[in-house]
Amino acid sequence: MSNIYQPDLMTITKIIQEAPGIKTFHLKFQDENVASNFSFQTGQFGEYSAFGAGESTFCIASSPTRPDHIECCFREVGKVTTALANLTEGDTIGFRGPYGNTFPLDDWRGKNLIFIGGGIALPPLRSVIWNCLDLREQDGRFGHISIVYGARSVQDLVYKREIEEWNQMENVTMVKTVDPGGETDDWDGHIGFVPHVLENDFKPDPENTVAIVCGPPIMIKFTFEALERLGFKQEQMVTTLENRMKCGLGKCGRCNIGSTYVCIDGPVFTATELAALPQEF
Amino acid sequence: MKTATLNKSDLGKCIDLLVQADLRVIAPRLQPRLDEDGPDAIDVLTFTEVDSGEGHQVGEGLLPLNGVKEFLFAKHEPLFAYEKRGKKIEIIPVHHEYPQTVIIGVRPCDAASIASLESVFSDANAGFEDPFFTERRSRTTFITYSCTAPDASCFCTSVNLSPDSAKGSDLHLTEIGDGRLHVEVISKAGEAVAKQLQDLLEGEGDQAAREKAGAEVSEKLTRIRDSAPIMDWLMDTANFDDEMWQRLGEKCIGCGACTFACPTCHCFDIVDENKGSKGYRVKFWDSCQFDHFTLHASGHNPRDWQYKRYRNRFNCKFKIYPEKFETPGCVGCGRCIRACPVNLDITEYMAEVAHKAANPSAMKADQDSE
Amino acid sequence: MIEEIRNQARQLLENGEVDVVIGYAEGSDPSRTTPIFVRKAEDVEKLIYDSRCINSLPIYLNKRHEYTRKGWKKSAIIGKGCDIRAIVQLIAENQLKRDEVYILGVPCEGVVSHPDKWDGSLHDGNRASKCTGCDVMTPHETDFFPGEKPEVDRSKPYEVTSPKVANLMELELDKRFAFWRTDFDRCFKCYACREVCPHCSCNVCITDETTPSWIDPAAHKKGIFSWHLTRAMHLVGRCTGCGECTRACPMDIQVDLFNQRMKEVVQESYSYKPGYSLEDKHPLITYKVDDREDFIK
Amino acid sequence: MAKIGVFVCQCGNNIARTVDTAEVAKYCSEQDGVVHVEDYKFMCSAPGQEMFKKAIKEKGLDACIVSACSPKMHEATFRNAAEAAGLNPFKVEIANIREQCSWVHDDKEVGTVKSKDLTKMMIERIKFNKPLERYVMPLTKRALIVGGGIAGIQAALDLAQAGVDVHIVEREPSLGGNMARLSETFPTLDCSQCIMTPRMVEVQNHPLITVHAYAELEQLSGFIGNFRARIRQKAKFVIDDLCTGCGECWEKCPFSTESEFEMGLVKRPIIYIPFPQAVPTVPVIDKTECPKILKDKCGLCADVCGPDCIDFTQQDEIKEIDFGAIIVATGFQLMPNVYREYGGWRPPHMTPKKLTAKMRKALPRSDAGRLVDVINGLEFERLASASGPTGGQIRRPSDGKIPEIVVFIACVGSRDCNKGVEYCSKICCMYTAKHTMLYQHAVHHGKSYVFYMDIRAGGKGYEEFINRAQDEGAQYVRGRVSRLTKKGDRILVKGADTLTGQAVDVEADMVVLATAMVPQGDSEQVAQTLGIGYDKHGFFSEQHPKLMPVESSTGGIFLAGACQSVKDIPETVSQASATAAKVLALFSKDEMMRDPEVAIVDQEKCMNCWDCVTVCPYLAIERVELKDRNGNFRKWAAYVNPGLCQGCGICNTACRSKSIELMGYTNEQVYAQITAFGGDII
Amino acid sequence: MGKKIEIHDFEPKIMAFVCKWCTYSGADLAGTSRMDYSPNVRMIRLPCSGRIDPQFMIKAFEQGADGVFVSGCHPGDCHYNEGNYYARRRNTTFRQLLDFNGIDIERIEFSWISAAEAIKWTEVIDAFTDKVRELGRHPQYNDDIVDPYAQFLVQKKQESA
Repeated sequence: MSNIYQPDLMTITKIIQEAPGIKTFHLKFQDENVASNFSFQTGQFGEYSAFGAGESTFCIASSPTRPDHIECCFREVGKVTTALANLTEGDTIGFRGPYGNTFPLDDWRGKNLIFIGGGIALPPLRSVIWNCLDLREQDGRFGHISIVYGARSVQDLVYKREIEEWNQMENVTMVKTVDPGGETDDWDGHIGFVPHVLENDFKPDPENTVAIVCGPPIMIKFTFEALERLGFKQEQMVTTLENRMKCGLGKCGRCNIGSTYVCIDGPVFTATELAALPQEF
Repeated sequence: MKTATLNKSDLGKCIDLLVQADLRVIAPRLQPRLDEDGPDAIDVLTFTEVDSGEGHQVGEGLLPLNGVKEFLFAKHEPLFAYEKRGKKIEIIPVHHEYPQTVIIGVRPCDAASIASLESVFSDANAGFEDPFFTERRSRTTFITYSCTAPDASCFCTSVNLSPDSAKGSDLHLTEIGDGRLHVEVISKAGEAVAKQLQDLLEGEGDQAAREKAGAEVSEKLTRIRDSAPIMDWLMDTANFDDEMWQRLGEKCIGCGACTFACPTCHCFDIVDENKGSKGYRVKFWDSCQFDHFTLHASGHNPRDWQYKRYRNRFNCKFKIYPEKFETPGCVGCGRCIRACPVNLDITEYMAEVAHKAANPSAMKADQDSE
Repeated sequence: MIEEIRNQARQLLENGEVDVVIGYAEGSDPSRTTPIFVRKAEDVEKLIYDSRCINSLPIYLNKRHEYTRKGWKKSAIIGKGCDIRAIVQLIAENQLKRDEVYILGVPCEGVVSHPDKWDGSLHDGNRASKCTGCDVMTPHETDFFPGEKPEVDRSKPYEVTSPKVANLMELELDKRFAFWRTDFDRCFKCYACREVCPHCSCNVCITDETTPSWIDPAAHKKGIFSWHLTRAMHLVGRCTGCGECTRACPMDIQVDLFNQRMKEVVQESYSYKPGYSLEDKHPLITYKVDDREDFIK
Repeated sequence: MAKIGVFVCQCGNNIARTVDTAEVAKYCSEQDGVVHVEDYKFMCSAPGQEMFKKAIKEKGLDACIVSACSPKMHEATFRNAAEAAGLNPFKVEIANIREQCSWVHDDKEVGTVKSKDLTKMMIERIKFNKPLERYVMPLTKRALIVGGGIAGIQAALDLAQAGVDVHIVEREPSLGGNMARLSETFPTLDCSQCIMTPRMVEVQNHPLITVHAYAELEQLSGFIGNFRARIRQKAKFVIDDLCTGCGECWEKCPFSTESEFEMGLVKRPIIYIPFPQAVPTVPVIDKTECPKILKDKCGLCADVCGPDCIDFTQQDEIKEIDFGAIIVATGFQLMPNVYREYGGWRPPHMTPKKLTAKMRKALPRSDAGRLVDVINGLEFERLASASGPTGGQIRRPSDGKIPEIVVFIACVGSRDCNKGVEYCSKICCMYTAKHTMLYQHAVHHGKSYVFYMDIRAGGKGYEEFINRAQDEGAQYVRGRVSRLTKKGDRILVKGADTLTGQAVDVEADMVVLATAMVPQGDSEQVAQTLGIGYDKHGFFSEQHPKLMPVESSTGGIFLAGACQSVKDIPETVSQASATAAKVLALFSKDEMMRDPEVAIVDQEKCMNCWDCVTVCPYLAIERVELKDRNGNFRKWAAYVNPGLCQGCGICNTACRSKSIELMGYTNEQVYAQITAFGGDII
Repeated sequence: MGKKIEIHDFEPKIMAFVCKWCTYSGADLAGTSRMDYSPNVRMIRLPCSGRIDPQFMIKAFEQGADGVFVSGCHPGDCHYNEGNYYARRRNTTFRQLLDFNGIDIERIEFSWISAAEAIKWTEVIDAFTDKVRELGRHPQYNDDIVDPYAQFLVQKKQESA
């Protein structure tokens, strides 16, 4: 009998301090069998355990096109994340997953993509960004790729090196912004909230474009509104939700929005799907 | 379907036989009481593991306080143990050796609830099977017993069940007068149990008497609602923000008694219980009525008001279950009504919704005029 | 009596003196009543009061119900004596300000111990044990009281302990333990006892604490024991004896016996009764140099 | 996971004898989070500490356990070493395997197992140790002295001579206190005024000392190093700066009332200085008696005043001054009630007008039944004082007759919890002996009797002094006096001699009661104003009876003199100097370092029941309003002032919502220790 | 010195919560004076007996302690003036609560031990250990708790046997 609640063990191979209180883990399965049978798609999430503290839900922040390890990125807020943050390289954590649905990459063929993220919500986007960049490299299946990313202040920006990398890339437009008051003297990006910068400074063309939004609920709401004003249609807007979860298996009953379980039916939703749901997220 | 009759007075012997057959038997029983407890004292009827038929309350009283839920979906379930050794961790699986169990004296509503739980925990739900539930389920036989006297809080007929329903049952007993019971074998497991009891079973049952008895009890139910329009009304997202949710739900104090007493509520939480460098992960009941249930780490809470939590519970019973699992989420046992300290009554919600569903324009006008 | 209360409530609402009147209304079946928030003067007719009104309404005054209380600057509340004790205790603990609440006191003859025991009248067979020897049937702290308030001598310790406490104390230790073990076996930690308690007002309950997890949240024996011990310990010298915890328990565990016992202990040891003075400090945060220490080596 | 280093010390053979340290080290190395283990002969030695530092640096340890002797011995040593190696000192814990294992258990196996457990418990605990930073607090280098008696004067001079800015608040119009009342002092019989007044003048003239005479401390806020005092300068109706102290006014004043300084033995004018040598020599007008102020009649003093410094419109003035430390020297009074018990009629030296109407009524008003010639020690001092009302002649108050027979009764009100206080007032034996001598010197033919319980004369030259008194004619009778009654113009003293077992009746011309020393009547109120502890008698409590006898329970407030307990002058002076030394030590740094092991509040969790505020012995917890981003009130919450917190953790336990954590002893740390205990010991 | 360690069938686990000013120092003095006492006790050092939360005691019992020992400065000697008075009240009520629950309060000992009372410390600890040893394993808190880890241990033991 297999126990769906029992995690597989993974070793932390590398830890990167992204920002104060935010860390990235590189993880590898300890069991070869598990490693060889494991696969995931972008957008999916997992349950990470710090033994002795419990489990916490984060998306898989790495791209399935780079399968040698998986990454997760989290902020130290609760008991589990604090316990995770106290781990060092070489330590063991538990992993269950992958769970949930994926970004509909096939639907995006031939389209321009805009990734819009705020704060700690870049990790889920990072997975799909690299996935799309890698796929575009392979067969040019996507058009132009833009990334709009904002955080409260410069030091809260995560993946600073990759932001620079994307900034340097040709045919990638990187728009970075910080909230007013969060800038430093040498800040070369925008200043303002993400929806505002998007609408007033970046002004993307909705034509043949898909916008992928990730962030806190309030940001998603305002960004969708901004996009609609720019002429985006609901089916052109995709987001991923991060409701509180315990099991990730559609059983523990806390991530539901109406009869939609974010852990099974999500976490990726189009704006159309969201609009059909009760407004309780 | 095989039928037979059984003397009601032989129920104790039935239990004895089952115990002798090395089965774990769970039957309703009164909890022991101290003498002269004063006027507060009340009889406490619960399903308990018994080792003989003595003092059983099968067919007596109405509903035991606990449903049969806790015998399948344990209120506390260790998932596995672990031990930390430096950087390494060893996971020690839990051994599942659940005894073959018979639960006797289950009321039809409780029996029906098992199907609802099964739909959540079986692999039919997104392909994930809760091994603890399904293992227990496969080793448990339910002997149900038709209700003879519903109380004021019962409303099973409102959710398409009846006091004599055999849904979810393996072996079904109905009183047909003269101290006789009509016995129906519903499933294979029931047949196996019936075999153990065959010395006590006699001839054929009396189908007509059984139906008559059932119908008589149904008529005694006072809370009769039509649940059919409820789901349709709930499906309309606009109604999600209807004024009734707050009006009816504001007195809710979020105690969670309804969810814990409910035979179909299945929410749980998982934590690690740690002792130094080892411990175990445990799954235990939780409730959607608690404020931190949906609280995000960021401090955002999608269900910040208590009435929203109760709205979720109502939706869960009448929309999510039917829509997602195609089973009713409510079996009309009335435990939540009895348990509620502030008399929040799910049937009032049902009535309100049914009324709104029946008179959409009238309600609209009402609101406009306000 | 209720007419006078209704009139006063109507006046308060009409004058805009209070935003809401918290009271009792008929419940969904004849033996039950339910809390009601009356916001409009015309709705005061819904208010009732009789021996079925068991609920302790002050729990709605607790800060925990901040969302329900949103927009209530001042509320009027119908209070029987024991509830007013709870209100007083809330004020003493700074969970409520005296001027935020208008107390409509009711003369109380006792309440029924359980709705199921209601047979149309109150008598010795169904009166809650907390009402025996109650000294606040004429409430002590009110803004409005129908009729004249008779003088009541409240200096003596009140005797409202359930006979069951004495029964239990007479048992041998292991029998007493066995009694609780059977009761606690039923507990599934729904925390209804916590949520109905007018005095549980922490933003984060100690049992929801994870750093550290004081009480194992799972409903196993240790977790259940620890929870009930902690709950009782937190209420030492604060519990005003409304008995709601027992009534709310869906498993009919008599958790308030703990509180009643502790009330006895506090009264014996420190001659303290909670809920009578707005300035009270409960006995665990005060001390006397010559407190009893007969158990200390 | 944490990188923990464990250092097991053998302590020569002290630990190694009954603890297998190698085994302990091996066990620790297997523990979760432990990356480095040492087993060494003397961890506290210089090479041991070097090894400790090296390991921290090279292995990048983020926490260290030293399994060695009691933390009382070397916690500071290793914390300092850690700090030197760049590790936060509060990430070092000591597992006590010497005092708790090797020295108390003979069996090596037992000692080893217990050592493992203790170390393991610490390993689990230290995972939750937070790096703590010491608080740096600003420091106001100005001291406030409450009370201008000998204690206050001594402390002020000591501090000022060391260059500290000092303020003295004295509620009477002059410095001097009780000592100024004394005639001569034991055991040398030198004149009190003679040694006192020069010091008072020195205070007055010292540039660093500011005297606030006729002023009271009204409120004190802040904490050690940062107090703010609200001082009420009571209206003197005389302009300080203009007054020359010529004395015209008080000599001309036509009205009079009982003199407080003279214990009511004589009258004083309404505009007055308490005694001729008063410092400052600025008179004050008693506004409760002055007809000009009460009824707008008279005003003679203003007419005669040359510099024109009388101002009847003067108001009380409030001064707010910052201080870094406070010395409380409010002194004592003689027990008022016992005095009445023995038939005396005068209230305590604070004069009847300060009594309530009810008390006034209770006092005998007429001659009937009152014993005018029963006086207390301080009154006797005034009678014996050369500057006193009788010019040093001992005359009894009723008729001015020189008393032929004087009875001195010791222990009046002391050592008897039924009639007074249970403690010994300590100085009475000595001053009674002194009184007999003063009396014998003044009235050579007089006869003095002393009724006493025991003679307590532990001090340099004290026992000799008692002997001398006896030699000089005082008759000591061991026994108590049962009652005093009036007999003609004499007082019949009914007593007993417990040594002979016989009743002793003496007809005395005058009776002097050696009344118990008690704190000032308002000492509890003062203690509450200052936020310091006091005992059931009203004496201020010292921080520790043995080791911190001059510190009050609140940091930065020190106690000098009889306000803390009964004392004679030398003791008072030495304590006063001790407080000065404490203040100087506090002021020796430019800013204050505070131990970070203080309580902090999780203000979001706080449910503001203020239980913590109630229990805090140091008044360190404040109620603060939390605001949202827009500055609107959001909620109340407790805040622990780290300057005041002493780290006892009482609030932590009292907090039901567990929103207070005592740094260094957090719930998680203790919890980890408990769980480690349960987890591995089988 | 030199008390023979007796081997008993059951050795209780005793958790001691002590104040660092008085009792911990008293225990230190017992060490410095080479006094022998029962090795069953494990001390947790806290600033004051007023810091001893009943929660700690509950947790200690939960974690398998057979006895809990609480100690601080004598009344009036508290380093923080009044912490031990609060501790006294808390324990008075907590003991009554446990008693009402049917838990043997003989398993909780409260004692005032000053820094000088090393002899008292050893005597009280020895007496308490003996008493708890007599009482045996704490039945109320340690029976039939589903502990997979314990199950695993038992199984391992059986396998190896």
